[in-house]
Amino acid sequence: MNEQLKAILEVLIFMSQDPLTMKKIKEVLGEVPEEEINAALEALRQDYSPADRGIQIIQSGGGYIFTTKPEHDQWVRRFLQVEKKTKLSSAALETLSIIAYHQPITQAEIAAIRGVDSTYSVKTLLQKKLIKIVGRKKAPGNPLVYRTTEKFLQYFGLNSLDDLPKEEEIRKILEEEKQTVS
Amino acid sequence: MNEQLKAILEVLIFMSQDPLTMKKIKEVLGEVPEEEINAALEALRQDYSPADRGIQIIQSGGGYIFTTKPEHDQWVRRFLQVEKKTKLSSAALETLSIIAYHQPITQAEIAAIRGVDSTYSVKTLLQKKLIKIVGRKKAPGNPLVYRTTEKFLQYFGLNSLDDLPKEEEIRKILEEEKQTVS
Amino acid sequence: MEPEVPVAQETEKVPEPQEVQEETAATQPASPSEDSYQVKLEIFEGPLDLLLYLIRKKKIDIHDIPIAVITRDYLEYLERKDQINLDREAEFLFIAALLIYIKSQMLLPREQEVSQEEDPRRILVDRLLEYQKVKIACSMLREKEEDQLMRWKRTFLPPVARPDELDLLEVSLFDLAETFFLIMKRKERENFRVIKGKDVSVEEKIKEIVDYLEKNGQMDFLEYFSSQETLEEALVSFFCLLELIKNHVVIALQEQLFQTIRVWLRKDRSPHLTHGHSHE
Repeated sequence: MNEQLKAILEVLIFMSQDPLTMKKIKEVLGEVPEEEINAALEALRQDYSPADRGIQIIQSGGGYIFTTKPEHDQWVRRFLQVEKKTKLSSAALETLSIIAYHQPITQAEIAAIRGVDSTYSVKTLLQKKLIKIVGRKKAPGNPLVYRTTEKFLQYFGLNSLDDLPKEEEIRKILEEEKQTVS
Repeated sequence: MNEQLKAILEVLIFMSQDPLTMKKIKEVLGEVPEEEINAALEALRQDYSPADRGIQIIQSGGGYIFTTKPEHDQWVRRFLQVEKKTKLSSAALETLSIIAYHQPITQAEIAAIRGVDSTYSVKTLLQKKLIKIVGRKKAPGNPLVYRTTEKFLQYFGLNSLDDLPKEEEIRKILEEEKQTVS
Repeated sequence: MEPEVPVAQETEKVPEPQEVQEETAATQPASPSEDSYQVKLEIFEGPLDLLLYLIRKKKIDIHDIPIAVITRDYLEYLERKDQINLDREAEFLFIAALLIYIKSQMLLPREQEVSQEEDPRRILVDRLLEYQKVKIACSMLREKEEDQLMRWKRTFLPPVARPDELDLLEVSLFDLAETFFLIMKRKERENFRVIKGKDVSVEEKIKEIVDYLEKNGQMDFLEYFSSQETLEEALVSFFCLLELIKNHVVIALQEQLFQTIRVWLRKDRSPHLTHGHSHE
């Protein structure tokens, strides 16, 4: 293990306000083989895994970032004197998950799946920067097209869109529910 | 050693923007003997002392704070440079949006809309190649005239400038609130 | 459907059902208490959500919806709603119409057994199945959200190296002035013609610098200085920096003479000083 590399990576993650991506690591470090970087990152993450540690390094939004652990939430809030962070409304969450799974998608397509007009939720999500407009669809009326953002991934602690719950997982839950019904 | 206490102290120092004082620690933790806190702090500092660690806890200004180590200073600088390059400030974004919707446009016209001098933002945008100089205006002083670039379109996923969201579309999204609130 | 039946102050809770369900679902026995819809319409995210709720309550397989029963429940629910806003809840009415249509289709005598494809419920079932997936994805995302909301990240730039070491490097006004005059000399040589720009006020410039620092955390002052359009503006920006340092709004550090001057906002700055400054 390259100890020096590990220390530098710790510094970079520590300094970074957004998840530190491999791209940025390479930009800063220059010529270091990716396997070496990955090995050092893994060793570093191990350092923070013991139960007596309060912070840890998570992979989120395509990069590495320090966060506190969920079980210490109340201490942080007591320290910062803030309320519990607010969750998304279920209308917004529904809209967001539809966009996540069907992107790129238009408002009309979202509304068709939800069965209700979703303009307000779209607005909320745009303002929270969880989704963005990425262009227009080549269709009558040229409607605007939406996608989820990098911040969306970070918000849910996903590393990439591939980390979204898979279709099979969802189907499995449906099956289970069906069994309890019958 | 109280492991839970050590983890919480790590969290508090991590979240603290200024050195974390004993007074503040006691405020948050309530009734915990000072010796116990000191023991936990000492153990925590030990965790960060090995040479393969990039960050450390130091005592400064009457409290505890995480800092990078002096020997990694050059990496920090390099990182900050990279960070600076990748982020578009909100001043730059403001300027870019004005250019996008009002092009071709001069610096004086941009400044008139924003209400502040925008030289610095224009410079940044030029460097990022999101805008370009396309000539001079036939007006007193022959000021330079700016337009957005191809790269601008690519960055925002637009086929052409006609695809920029129209005022009515944005207004529709923004106005939705009034209806649903009623 | 009676639109707009104003019931005084009763919008929050749906009143207890006045009439007893005369017939419980033929397929599944449901206890009467379960059949009282003590839910307000607002909690459903739309007609599909409501429909899914009704189907689950009856513990029916989505693929085999007893349309007559569900249609009745659905309409009953809408009727209990005190106020129907036609604009907003057109979707609820649309599904109601669809349910009635499907019901009528199913009542029509058929020459042959209805094949799967021709089942008039098909279109609704497909939508419900798709919607059900969304609901499950939502609940999974909700768990992730809850976990993440309890994790805290730092939103401020952490200190670099030892703060006390940095303090020693703090730039004196003399250092600043010296640097400045050297640059001015250089700039003078570059500027063959000095274009008279618009008048820049100190207040504006201070605001611009502070805004920049608030957004970007720190500033490379020499870079900023040389990006100024006119010499006059550059002068004003330098004067502003001096003012900000004097008033303890910012801190400026320079490692060596002629090297870049880095500027940060002071954490302990007094807020009123950041918005212009006042000459008595």
